[in-house]
Amino acid sequence: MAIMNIREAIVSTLHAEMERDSDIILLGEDVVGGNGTAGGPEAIGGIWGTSPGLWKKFGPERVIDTPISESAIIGAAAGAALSGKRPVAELMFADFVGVSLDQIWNQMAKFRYMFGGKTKCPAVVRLVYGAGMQTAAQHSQSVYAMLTAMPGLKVVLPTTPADAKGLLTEALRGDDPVMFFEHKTLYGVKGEVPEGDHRQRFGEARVVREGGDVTVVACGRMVNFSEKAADAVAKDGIGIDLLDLRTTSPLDEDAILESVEQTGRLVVVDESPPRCSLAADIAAMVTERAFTSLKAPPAMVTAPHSPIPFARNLERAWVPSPQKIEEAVRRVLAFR
Amino acid sequence: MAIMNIREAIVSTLHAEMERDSDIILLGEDVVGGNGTAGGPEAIGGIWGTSPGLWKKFGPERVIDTPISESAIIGAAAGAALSGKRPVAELMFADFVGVSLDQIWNQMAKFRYMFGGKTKCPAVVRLVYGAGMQTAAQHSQSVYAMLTAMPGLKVVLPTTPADAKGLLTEALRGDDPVMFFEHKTLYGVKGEVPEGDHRQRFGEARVVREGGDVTVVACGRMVNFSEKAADAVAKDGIGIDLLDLRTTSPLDEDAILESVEQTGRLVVVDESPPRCSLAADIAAMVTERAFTSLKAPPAMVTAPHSPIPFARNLERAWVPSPQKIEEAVRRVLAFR
Amino acid sequence: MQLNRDELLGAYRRMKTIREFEERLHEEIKTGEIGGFTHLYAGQEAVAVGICDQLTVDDKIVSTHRGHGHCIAKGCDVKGMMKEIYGRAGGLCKGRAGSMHIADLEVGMLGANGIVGGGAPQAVGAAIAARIDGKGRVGVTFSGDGACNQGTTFEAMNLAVVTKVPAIFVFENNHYSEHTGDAYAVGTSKDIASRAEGFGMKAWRANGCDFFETYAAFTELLEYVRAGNGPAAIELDTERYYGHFEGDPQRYRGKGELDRIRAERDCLKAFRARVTGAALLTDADLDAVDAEVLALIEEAVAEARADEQPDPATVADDVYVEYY
Amino acid sequence: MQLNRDELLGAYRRMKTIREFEERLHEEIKTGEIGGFTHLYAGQEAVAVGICDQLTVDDKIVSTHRGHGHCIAKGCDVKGMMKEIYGRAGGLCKGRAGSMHIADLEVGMLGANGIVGGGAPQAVGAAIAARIDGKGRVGVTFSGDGACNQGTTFEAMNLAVVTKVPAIFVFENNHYSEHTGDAYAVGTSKDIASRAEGFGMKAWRANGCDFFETYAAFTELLEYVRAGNGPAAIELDTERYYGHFEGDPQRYRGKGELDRIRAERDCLKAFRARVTGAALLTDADLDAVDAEVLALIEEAVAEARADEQPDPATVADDVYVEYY
Ligand SMILES: Cc1ncc(C[n+]2csc(CCOP(=O)(O)OP(=O)(O)O)c2C)c(N)n1
Ligand SMILES: Cc1ncc(C[n+]2csc(CCOP(=O)(O)OP(=O)(O)O)c2C)c(N)n1
Ligand SMILES: [Mg+2]
Ligand SMILES: [Mg+2]
Repeated sequence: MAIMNIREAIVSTLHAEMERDSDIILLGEDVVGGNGTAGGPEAIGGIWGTSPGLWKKFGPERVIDTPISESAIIGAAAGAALSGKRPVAELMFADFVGVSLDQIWNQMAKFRYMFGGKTKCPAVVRLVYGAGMQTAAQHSQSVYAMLTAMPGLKVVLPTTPADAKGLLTEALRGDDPVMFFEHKTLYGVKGEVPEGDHRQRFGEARVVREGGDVTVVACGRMVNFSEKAADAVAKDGIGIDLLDLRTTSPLDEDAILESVEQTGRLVVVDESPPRCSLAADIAAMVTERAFTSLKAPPAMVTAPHSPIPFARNLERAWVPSPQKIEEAVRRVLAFR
Repeated sequence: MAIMNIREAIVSTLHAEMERDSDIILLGEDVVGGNGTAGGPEAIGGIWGTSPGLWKKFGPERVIDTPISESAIIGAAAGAALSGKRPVAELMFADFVGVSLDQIWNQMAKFRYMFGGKTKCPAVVRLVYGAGMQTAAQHSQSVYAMLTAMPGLKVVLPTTPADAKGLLTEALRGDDPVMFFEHKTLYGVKGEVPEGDHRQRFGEARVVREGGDVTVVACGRMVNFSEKAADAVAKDGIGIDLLDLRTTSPLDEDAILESVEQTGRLVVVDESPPRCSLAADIAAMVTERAFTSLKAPPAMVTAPHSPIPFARNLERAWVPSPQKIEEAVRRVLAFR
Repeated sequence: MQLNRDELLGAYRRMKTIREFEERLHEEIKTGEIGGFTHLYAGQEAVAVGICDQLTVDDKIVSTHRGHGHCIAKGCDVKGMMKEIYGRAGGLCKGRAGSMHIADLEVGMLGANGIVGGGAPQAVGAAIAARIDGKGRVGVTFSGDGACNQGTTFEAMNLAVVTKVPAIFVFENNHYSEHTGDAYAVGTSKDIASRAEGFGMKAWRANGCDFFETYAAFTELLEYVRAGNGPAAIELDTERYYGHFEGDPQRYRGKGELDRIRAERDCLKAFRARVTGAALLTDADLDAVDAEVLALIEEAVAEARADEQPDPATVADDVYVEYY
Repeated sequence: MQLNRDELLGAYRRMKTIREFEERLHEEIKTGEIGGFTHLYAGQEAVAVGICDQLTVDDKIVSTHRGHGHCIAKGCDVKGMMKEIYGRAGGLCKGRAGSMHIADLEVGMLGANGIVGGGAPQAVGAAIAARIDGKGRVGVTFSGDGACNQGTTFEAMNLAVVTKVPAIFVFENNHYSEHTGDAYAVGTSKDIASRAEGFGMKAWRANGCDFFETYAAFTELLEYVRAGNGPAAIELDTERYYGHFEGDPQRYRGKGELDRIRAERDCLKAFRARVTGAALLTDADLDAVDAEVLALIEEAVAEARADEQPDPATVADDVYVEYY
């Protein structure tokens, strides 16, 4: 076990996997950085620092800086994947699915099905997402619900360095298009990472803690916020089953249902506006499948139905907070 | 009252409103048709025939044929709306939000909020959607859930000629961006349309029938399918409260809740895959707000988690059918 | 360019196969048995064949909504295609694709595409892959005069120039995008190819109704690209003989236009005149091919009609390779 | 071009205001009180002012992520901007926008934009509106050398040419998009403007660090567009003095590059030299402006710091005009 943060886990996994498999290629804006400048390639990498050293090691044919052309980036990844490669395409901000959605949704995601199951499209799209850095309405969104809704895509959101490694490795060895979400506030989160080969199967939620009174389901940064809420209610002897989904497509329905069957009470935490959200998705699924186990209506803790504001205090008010999660936990417990 | 079909209701409303308000302009691919050809403008209109005569009446400055550039179409509409016009932009297929999402989601929808409430963006985007004509994976999708999730947009789906007129008029007189969905199989649906000024407020579901035993909530073509299911169960004395949402954003929560409080049983019908869907949205909302009224878990009748296939029988298997709705009604009734 | 007898016969056979496939579909569609949108390629055969005849199976092409011609030229099974268009279980894509999404990766055909402009970046991806593989392979995208206005097409051209990969942009200018003329919708100082030149790409131009001219121009282009000089473009002036899709009343056409283009701009007639004139092939040679092709199409239709429908229970299969 | 004394003083004041606004922000950001991404415009002032000084309030501009200069040049309230960047209640957009989304429709500034290329089609929309209104107004979009590679930018140029509307594409080539050079990322046979020419647009080119050259070129362009000749483009060779955003270590710069561009390509210095050389204004005139500007910025910062934060209870307000 090595101690590293999520950024380091991603970088080292990319290095290891690209070494192992020469079909893996990387493309995106500034994934090299410095091209066409006096400083030269790798003078400075992308703004998230998640690809240093790759160009030097694997060369310009496998590590490709692109113009600001997200549709072309994702489309090129799709075409390369159909041509035997395993591209990793980087969207500097997940919000840029706005300018590239067609290639994700109508192309990558659908090839296998449309073409009669005779092909595969093993592409990984890395998307940097989430609020918390005052990056405002167009650079802070959590678009995982939109992509979870799309058949053909897998949607992955690591919250620990170990999972960052395990899930990215799994993504790179699998044969389906994977949307790999990296929360911009979590890059610095440190933790133990298993050495050597480490794959984390998709569709297996992580049991963050077991408490038995209320089931809290979360992903991304909301896992950490839920832990804070769990700590807060623990003082009153309330025990939380906290599940980190790890992947929202596939979804570990069994783990959620198993816990809810015990607790009878569910809180879903989702860093996004409420409508047609992952929170609603999970609440509805649980209600449909575990209705008789429910002692209280599932509570959804989401952001409001509004874009994300810039001002620090407004942004804080927008993001679901540990306090709001705590309130929801107490609310479902108090329900009779 | 005149009898006309949905297509005619849309065309006549566009004519009437453009006459009434010289700020309304129309842009899209082949909304004129014939430009740059021997046949000349309006030699033939768009493939859905929803804009004939407009160019002739209102001229090329207000009725604008565009190249195949959906981002530019929607973006131009956004810019025109910020400049005092009321643009109507046409997406020939709703699936083309894939190539224009940014202008809808990150631009139009967010201007008012981002700019501190000091502006408005009164644009209408017309989107032709839905399965049923074997138009396959990239031309048949019902993308209303994706857009319903986006704060700042209103989402409208008429199912009758009267509502087509009433809702389109409302859209054109309102000050927010409206996504106006037209189901490709419903253009020929006939009905009575009120003469003169007819506005249908958003957020007011249409009570299609009242039966008292089970609440069925639907939109678009699924309303018609639900009527068939309601007819089928009526033979067994089962009465359906059928609600046609008319708009999914805003959502008429009150009408849904009122009915469920009486029936205790809910079926939501949604022409789209199940994940993060409108079906889940409504099921979760109802569970959260009317938990104690529920006698059975809300049932969601959706398409499977797959793209839309081409073959006629496969497409039929994909689309939620009257039979599946009927089964769901019987299932929630049988639940103890 | 010296094509031998077999090559000439092959080219003619492929062009004729496309033509008859489309002419027959035009009739079949009237029966109401074929659903969805069908965009016929008849009239443009010299482009698909003039280009694909020079590609290997390892070269990739990405096609459009009007893809039958590209499919046949690149080697897709004609009977599998007909079954596909009929929505049958034995279709090349099991009836999931229909006319608009036919693909066969085994012959390097990465897919027709219902999204105009959707394929262009994918061809750049194929070219990125080809360069890594280092065997001189190319990625080709076909785009119409309408598709050349999509942002993706421009982005793809720019990306190809920046990365210097062996991507080829084939612009099939049939002068219409749906019901609108290229004279209206294509903003240009000159033509479509000149926009590729604006990106710093070398571009060729040819008469796309003349197989030999198309072939020769593409030979030069292909040599240039295979030699590692980066991407290139070619614009082909061509014609479509039918409506945008089946059902289009075509009121945008000029008077007598369809008769004129059938009479004056028919790649099959021109091919026949040229090869018989130069005594490379005889009318009898070509007539024999015609007969074979007609028989093949007849069989394809019969087999498609006879084939069973897909099993509705499979409707949600094959969405993923593995979904746990 | 004959600018009178007031016009010259005004232009200088606006350029200087932008410069000092940015220089001061560069310092303020170090305090940690300003969050998010801030992209400074310092170095490019002659572009914003050379262009916006010739526009009326009814002409619309659409800006970029690097928008402060365009805002100030178009007449946005400087104190309101500073408050906005500080995320205060009194900000021009109530603290919702921050640096990246400042807009003020009352002065015809339709918004900075966090999405690179997002604004270009909007300017075409403004131009469509302007043509209908028939008063010779224009819609202007600013795009960087990076933004000129986005599909939306190309689509917008094409749409403008096709519709012949008074849209103006201003390409500010500061030679970097984030950490990548234009020499790498812009595929072109010549320059950015030549791509506009490929679309059939008339294009101008000028030294964007020279106010007078920029002004003069834009005068010609604007006359051409206002006269109803359709869209036009201008490429301006300019420099950014700071990193891509605040915090950028700028290791991609050449040795001494920042010193050199500050020394040799400073629009303010060049302006001063020119107007004092020609005895149009005196150093004292300009020094007085400098002092006023510094005082204004000082006040703006003080007021921004003192202003209250937005009320968190308003977080979901103003999403719609009306939502029933
Ligand atoms: C993104 C997108 N926009 C619009 C359409 C509808 N559409 C299908 S084909 C077509 C015209 C295409 O013209 P062109 O590229 O010239 O090809 P051609 O039909 O002439 O072969 C249009 C507008 C589409 N399928 N995809
Ligand atoms: C669609 C999109 N892609 C990428 C980015 C990230 N990004 C912000 S600014 C920028 C560089 C822009 O370069 P340029 O257009 O030259 O403008 P400059 O920064 O030089 O003013 C990039 C890549 C973005 N904001 N939007
Ligand atoms: Mg065409
Ligand atoms: Mg730049």
